[in-house]
Amino acid sequence: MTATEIAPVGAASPQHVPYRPPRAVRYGATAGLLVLLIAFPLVLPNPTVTSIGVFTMIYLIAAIGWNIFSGYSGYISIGHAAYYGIGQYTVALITIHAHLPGGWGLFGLLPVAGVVSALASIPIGFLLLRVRRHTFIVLTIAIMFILQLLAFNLTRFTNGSGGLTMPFPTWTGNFFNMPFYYVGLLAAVVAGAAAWWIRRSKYGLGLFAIRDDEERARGLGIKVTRSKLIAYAASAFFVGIAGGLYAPFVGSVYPQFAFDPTFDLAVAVLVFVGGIGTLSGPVLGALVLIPLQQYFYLQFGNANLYLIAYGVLFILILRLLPGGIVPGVTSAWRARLVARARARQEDTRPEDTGLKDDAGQKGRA
Amino acid sequence: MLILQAIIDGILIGGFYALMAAGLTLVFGVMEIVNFAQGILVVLGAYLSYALYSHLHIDPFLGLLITLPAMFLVGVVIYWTMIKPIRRDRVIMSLLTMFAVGTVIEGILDLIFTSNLVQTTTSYVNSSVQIGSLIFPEIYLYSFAMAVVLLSALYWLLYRTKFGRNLRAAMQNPTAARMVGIDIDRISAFTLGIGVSLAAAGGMVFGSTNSFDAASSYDLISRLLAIVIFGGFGSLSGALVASIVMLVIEDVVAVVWSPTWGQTTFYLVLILVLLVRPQGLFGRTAVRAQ
Amino acid sequence: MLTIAGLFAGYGGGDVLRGVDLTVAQGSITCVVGPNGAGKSTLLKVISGLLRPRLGTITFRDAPIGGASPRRVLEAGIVQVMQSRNLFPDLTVRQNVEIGGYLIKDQALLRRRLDEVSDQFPIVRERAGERAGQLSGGQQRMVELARALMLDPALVVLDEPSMGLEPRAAAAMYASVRNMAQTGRSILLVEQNVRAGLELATHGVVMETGRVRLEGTGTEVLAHPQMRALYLGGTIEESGVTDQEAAQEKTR
Amino acid sequence: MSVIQVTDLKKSYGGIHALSGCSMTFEDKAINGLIGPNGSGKTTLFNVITGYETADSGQVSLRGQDITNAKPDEVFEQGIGRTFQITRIFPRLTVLENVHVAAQRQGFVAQARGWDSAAERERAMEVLEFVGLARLAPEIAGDLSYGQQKLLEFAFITMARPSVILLDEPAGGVNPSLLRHISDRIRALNSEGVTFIIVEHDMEFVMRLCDQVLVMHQGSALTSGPPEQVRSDPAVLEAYLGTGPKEGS
Repeated sequence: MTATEIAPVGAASPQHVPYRPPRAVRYGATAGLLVLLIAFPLVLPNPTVTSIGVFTMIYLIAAIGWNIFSGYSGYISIGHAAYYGIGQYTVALITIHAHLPGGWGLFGLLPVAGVVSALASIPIGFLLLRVRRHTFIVLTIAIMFILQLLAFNLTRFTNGSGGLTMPFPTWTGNFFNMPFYYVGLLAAVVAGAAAWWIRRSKYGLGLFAIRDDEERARGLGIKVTRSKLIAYAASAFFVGIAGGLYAPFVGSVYPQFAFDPTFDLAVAVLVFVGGIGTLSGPVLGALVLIPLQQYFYLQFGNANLYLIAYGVLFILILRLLPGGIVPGVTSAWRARLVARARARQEDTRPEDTGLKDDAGQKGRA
Repeated sequence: MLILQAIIDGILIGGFYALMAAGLTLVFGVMEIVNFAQGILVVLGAYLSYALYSHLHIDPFLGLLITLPAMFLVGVVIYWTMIKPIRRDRVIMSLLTMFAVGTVIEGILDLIFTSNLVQTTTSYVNSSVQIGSLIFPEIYLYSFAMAVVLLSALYWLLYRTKFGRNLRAAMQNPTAARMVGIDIDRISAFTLGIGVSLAAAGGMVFGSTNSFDAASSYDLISRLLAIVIFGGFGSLSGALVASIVMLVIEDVVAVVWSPTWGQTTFYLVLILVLLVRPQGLFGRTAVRAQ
Repeated sequence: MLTIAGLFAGYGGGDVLRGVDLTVAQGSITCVVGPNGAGKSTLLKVISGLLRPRLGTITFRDAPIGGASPRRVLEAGIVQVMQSRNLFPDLTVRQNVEIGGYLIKDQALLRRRLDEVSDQFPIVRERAGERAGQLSGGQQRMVELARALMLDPALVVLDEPSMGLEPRAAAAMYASVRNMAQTGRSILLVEQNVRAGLELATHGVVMETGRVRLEGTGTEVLAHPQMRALYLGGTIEESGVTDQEAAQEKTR
Repeated sequence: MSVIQVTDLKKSYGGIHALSGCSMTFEDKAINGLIGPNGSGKTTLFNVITGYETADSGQVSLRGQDITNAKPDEVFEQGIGRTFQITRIFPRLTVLENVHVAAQRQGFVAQARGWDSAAERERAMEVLEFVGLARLAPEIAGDLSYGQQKLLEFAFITMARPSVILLDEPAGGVNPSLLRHISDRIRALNSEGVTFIIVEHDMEFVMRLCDQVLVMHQGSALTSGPPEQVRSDPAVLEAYLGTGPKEGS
């Protein structure tokens, strides 16, 4: 008996309906988006608008970075502000202690901010990744608060609650935001490329396997501890860069804004809304929500009004689209295609497809 | 002497922390929910007491007669609207949902009360009793007494009433509890109500002993979580012991070294404990039989 | 009194029960046996309301209870003793038994039931104040049986009551089960210990791969030549089921 | 020739002895059946051999080399693959991705390369073809039926060409035609020299397929031998049927 003869196995499956749009569409959309993002400040040079652009880039980098760990491996961290803060302090401290002038040179510190964050994340990750599920989530935020307290306490080093002041850049006026925006965009592209590469790699596939069933993955030869730690460090690297860009942009570093719990919330919400574990999810989330948040802030002058909006949005997404917008939309789109393929098939072959209709029940926590 | 004073302060303050932590750990024990909103609910309780005192001149302790039932209701409503509909991946989803609920409450409080720091300054907040060279602020004494009363009431409820028996049954073996006809949803809603009420009671004291705003919730929740992890998720006695131990350590380090380091020690102790025992001090590896 | 017809049920993608037909007669001790994976425990889960059936009916004293909540099943008069970890280890023995009467609102009736059950199971009185977790396995099983009787059920469902018990405790447990039946209750039990279960039973049922394959009095079933084949290879009435099987495969 | 040998393995959980001094020898290049009544310790033995649980005492060796309490990833690298009683696949990955997970590579550069190199992809399609799932390669694994998931798990285990495959109830919940298919695949791989150890309750399946049957009872080895011999051994039936109610007291 050969494989093709057995009846129940995939016998009546319809021709495969893809889960994603075709490659040409995806690449075209990516290129188009990139062109839009490059052109944006040139078309709308108003500083109010471009400053929204800079914040969007900062969160975009962070969201992509966060997703590399939490989205890919399934370990939700709500304490990545730890690395946002480390990135800020790295840039600020080096600038101040090395008496660096404000200017383009400071952007050279971005990779340093990333590396320092990644290095710091290794011992922290080693401690955190001993525990799972809720304890893990809880500890991530605890670590973040420890670092915030250290920033307050090590006054000789960080100037405590007095904060640190960055030198002014050499450029001013309407051009002020531009360098930050483009450097941020460049960093976001690098982060996106890294996220794409990891998603494509054998290593990344291992992370997704860990997300689905960690013990099973271990049993197939995946070094789970090492894999998780590397992803954790990689995400810390990019979040550190986001922090390193923020510090010279706003010109000051304070413990409560460097190690900021609302940053944790914002990043998690962005990625959850867009689609956790997907490549486009963090991008969509950041490009939609951050401008909205900044708009709220400018319009109503209340920094925390967006908290309500974020919270409600987060609840709605968790309830209605637990995977986020991207998977939600694509699976709805696919369901239509499948239904159409089935309808076409009905005429020729009335059997079952061999696939379950309700995919949702199968997901293992 | 300074250290003795610090130890006593730590115990007195630990008392009302125990209230808030007990609420957190109880909710976890019954339904495996990490109530991330507990911090902001404490602040909500603090604001309620503050508003009653500053606008209606109701003494905060007396005001508990209003705030506790009100907050109980808040907990019940949160359960039915937010937690009950969650179908899959409950542990993580409920944690994130509570995180989001907390953010909404924070935003609302921030709108109503702005981010100016306030404090419920009753007449006895700044007065104190002196015995020898030891000083006992009156508010600490009253709040410790209240914590003892409320925790005793909680123990009475859990260990001396039928409801408590049913609740503990649901905690120890949810399936068997369903098999004798216990309605787990009702128990859960009730438990969240109690947990939130305890947060409010703690919040009343917190608001009287500290100046606060909505953002204070982050510091609170991370302390409470540290306490609960230290004591072991779901362990009530663990939470009580951990509250006292943590606050005593904090206060002792604060006088020996500096107040800010006292706070940091809080977390460092937690990390040390977790290095040795990832499941916490009193935590069992498996909290409940599957 | 309990009639099950054409029952299909399972978890996730597959069906564990594939058309179970079963009747528990008034006053009988019906014992279900069968190799592992036959679907015995799943059947009990469906009866007690922990798992919803996909197809088929369950009728108890003329009332349909298929898909009812555990609470409604209890109210209908069926109490189940689960396989293991059935007690609340940190509650006292007395509380454990008392909680079996959770649905009884009348306090006087509750006390009366507690007295009756305590008379029947002396351990409930003797160890009333001890934590249930401290009892031995056999003692715990007795407390579980006592708890099951609090509601004065018409049908008691037992899932592998002898599991983990040493022989003496198992014998005492079987004696209690027989005793229950003598006081007019119907019993439905699932047993791993085939011989013990079938010798106890008035009616034996053999399940295999989600269906009932053999029925008869306990001793008849035990002596059936195909029992060996069932446990050590070969399917019962192999030729007889294929058509039915094919039919059921289509209905899915 | 023995491939896996366990010696005096002990494992207990809170007073219950899941393994109470279990010693057995599994034959190389054979289909070994492992049977026994419920709770006799078969799955625990699997878990100890494959590193998912640690033994309290005793030894596990693979071709004379000690692998006692090695980690699951190390055991896999030694060439021992296993399936689980309740199928454990990666439900949110595609069928093809599932298979590629099992083809791990060593080294940083190899890890950083794309997950489906041409050679691996060919091999992956080959193993999917082998179990008849090739056409479902792009589907999400969690959408497959239960039987298909069993086949998928079986397929990805073979991806890394293990020399020993442990199957935990491959026939459970599988319909008859699929069952025949599974036993054909097992025979085909066995003829290529792969050793199988199969825990299964479907006796017909075991007796038809296995070269050697080992019987466990109460955490240790009861007997072993060719299927017919084991089948007619009265002690085996006794173990399955248990003792009567009166014998204990």
